[in-house]
Amino acid sequence: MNFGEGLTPEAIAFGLFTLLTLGGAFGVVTTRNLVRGAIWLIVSLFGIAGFFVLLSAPFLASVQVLVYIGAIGILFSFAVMLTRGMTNLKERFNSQWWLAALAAVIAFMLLMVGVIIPVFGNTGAPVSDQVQTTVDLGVALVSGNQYVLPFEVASLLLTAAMIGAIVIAREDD
Amino acid sequence: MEILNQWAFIGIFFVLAPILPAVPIILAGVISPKKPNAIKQSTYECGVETVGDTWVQFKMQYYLYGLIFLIFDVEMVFLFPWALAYKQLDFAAFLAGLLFIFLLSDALVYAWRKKVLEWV
Amino acid sequence: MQCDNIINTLAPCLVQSGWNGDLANFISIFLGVVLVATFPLLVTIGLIWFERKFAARIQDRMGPNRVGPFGLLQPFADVIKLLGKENITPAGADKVIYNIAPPLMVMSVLLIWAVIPLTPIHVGMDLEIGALYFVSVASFGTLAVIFASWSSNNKYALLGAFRVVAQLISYEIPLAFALLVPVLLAGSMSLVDITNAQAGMWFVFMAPLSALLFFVSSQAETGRGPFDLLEAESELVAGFNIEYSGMKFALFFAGEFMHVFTNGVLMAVLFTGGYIGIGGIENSIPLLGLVFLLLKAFVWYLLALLVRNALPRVRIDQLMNFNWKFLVPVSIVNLVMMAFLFKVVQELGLAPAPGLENDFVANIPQTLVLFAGNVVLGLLILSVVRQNFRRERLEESAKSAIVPVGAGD
Amino acid sequence: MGVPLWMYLTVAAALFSIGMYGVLARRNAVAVLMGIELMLNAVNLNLIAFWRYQTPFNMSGQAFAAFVLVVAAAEVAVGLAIIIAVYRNRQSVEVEDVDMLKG
Repeated sequence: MNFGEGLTPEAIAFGLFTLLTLGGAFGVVTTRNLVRGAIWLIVSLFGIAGFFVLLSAPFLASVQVLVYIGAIGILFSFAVMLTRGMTNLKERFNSQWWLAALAAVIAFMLLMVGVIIPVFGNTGAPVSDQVQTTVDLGVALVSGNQYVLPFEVASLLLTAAMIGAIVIAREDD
Repeated sequence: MEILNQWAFIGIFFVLAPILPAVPIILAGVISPKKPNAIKQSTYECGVETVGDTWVQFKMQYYLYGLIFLIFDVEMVFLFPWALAYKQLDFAAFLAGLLFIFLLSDALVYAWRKKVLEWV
Repeated sequence: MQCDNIINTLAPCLVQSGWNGDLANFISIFLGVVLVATFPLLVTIGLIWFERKFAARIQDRMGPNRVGPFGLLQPFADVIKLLGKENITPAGADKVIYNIAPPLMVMSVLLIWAVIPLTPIHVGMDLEIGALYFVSVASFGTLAVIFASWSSNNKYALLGAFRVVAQLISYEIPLAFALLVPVLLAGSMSLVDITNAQAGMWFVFMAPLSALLFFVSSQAETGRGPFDLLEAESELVAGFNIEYSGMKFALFFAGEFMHVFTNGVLMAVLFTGGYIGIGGIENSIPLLGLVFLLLKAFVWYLLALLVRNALPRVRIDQLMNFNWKFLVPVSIVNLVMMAFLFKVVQELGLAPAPGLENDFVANIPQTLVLFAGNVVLGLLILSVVRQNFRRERLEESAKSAIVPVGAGD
Repeated sequence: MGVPLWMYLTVAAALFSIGMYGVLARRNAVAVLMGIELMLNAVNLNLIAFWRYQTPFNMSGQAFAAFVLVVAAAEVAVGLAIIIAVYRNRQSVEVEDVDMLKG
């Protein structure tokens, strides 16, 4: 599909997702109301899921929605509701906020110079349109010579995180 | 390009899906009477005035359930590809999956033992 | 090029008659979306009537019987009434989020229909990740609950929402574990592939426990009885949607009604062969596939209604215990057992030979082994449960022997 | 593909910087955690973009993104638990107020 000069549906979708992602991110860091902050976070992460679709990784896009919107977003909402006084923050930023802004700008510059300038203007298509599917991911995850160890370690990490969080958050003892 | 055509459908669906149910709301907004007053708009509380903040503090219990859910949800990230490829894998894949599930069940057993799953 | 099948061939037809190719493509996709999205909405209107009638019969009432023959026009009358009702937005509500929540609730169910194979040739979109997709979009429903309760600035709403969200997220785990079994058996997450993999034998015979687990947890996901704490009127004055009125309130309910039927459709697709009918007749007359699908879905839907109307509501602690101490462990064990047996079947050569997957007879040995495994596991679970209950009863009676009547609560 | 690689990288870089600003400048600990989430997602976006454009025929990109997801989830779970525990003791979630370890 091509509606006009250079304005492919992909470009339109890209623009839309950029708006969602960066707009949401902006909302997260500036809002006074943290429940709204959680909602902005969800918007932003939904945009990322859109990018994953554009990058032919639908599995990750789906997982992004499942984990970030379905679980992490809800956990954030719970945490905000568990701790009072987060809906109208009087002071959003600490005293060094301008330093932080400077650091963020510098980080962006460095990233531009270090990573993006080398590929800037390089409109080359991906090396191949042959993309690995989710089945290949499954095979890779349990093959002895690929990711079986990280696969198990991920499980261990999740277990550790859960036990740790339970120990920290439990009310008694 | 093929995948984009596929997802164009989903994309349009995502745009249209909230619009369809929004139509009756907007219609109702046009048709229905609008006579707001303070009593009508007050927070519903069985006839008494609301006391204090809406932000009563909630039990930690809810957070803990959310926490366990999050961990199991992330587990799905790995179990779905595993189940997907399972048909073409050998017996070692079963053992890998078994170990993965076993390690996570540990966490559930721990939560059970520590009475986190007890509703108080 | 014949211009008979609207969804599949509209674009080429438009191009033939001189349209811009991309615009034609867009319009054909758009019309497809409209068709697929309005279909469940229309079905829901009929279902609302049916459910009210059904519930009334069970409770020895007449149900709607005034508007139209058998009260058939009642839902339409309701819609007209709801349109004329005043929308009251409580003071102190977060207006934007307050208004987003009801459509979001409906959307979370509507989106599921995008991947459901309706007939052998009609499917909204055959996504590679269909099964995961519908679990993902269902999480918008949870989000809608949080939005609704938080934005309406009401303690009851917030309290109700916390319970509902705890319920919804808890039951998503056995749901996902049960869902893994058809994915594992079919070797694909696409709902079309899962349906076609059942041409020889429905998965419900290979994995009855998974079907049961999926059914129970999806019943809880809709917030229907016996898990209807979502609208426990007597305790929570209707829960998270307490501040909603008129059309917005109705949308929450429309979403719920639609969700129940959608779950029936999912059960049909995942476990009872979707559009697959008798003797491959649906391949020659595709629309019959839709009839088969809806019939199967309707049977599951009826079962859900029966469960809803026949069983009393459980308490919240029972609800959570039932999930975390019964459904989740059982679903995990079930998945491991199915994976093990499936591999054993493969290694022993009991699986149907390549090319014979769609043959009924070739599927019998595999099905027998898997079914036997399910039966053994089921009996095992039952005996464990019975032992536990016996122990609890003994403890209870020991306790009540000491405490005089009326002393504790 | 109509959108070149550098566009994705720019978006990711911008997201990373915004997240970093949130982490450094916000007073509220939950907001800081949200900033960290944004940064992790920027990393994931980068991973997938590079995977798609440079090495789409092996699985490293997607597998690593999945592992990043695990780390993000673990971090949120523990992080929020710590915040809630601190809130219970100090009735505050301002990062600067949490100085129990200071002498």
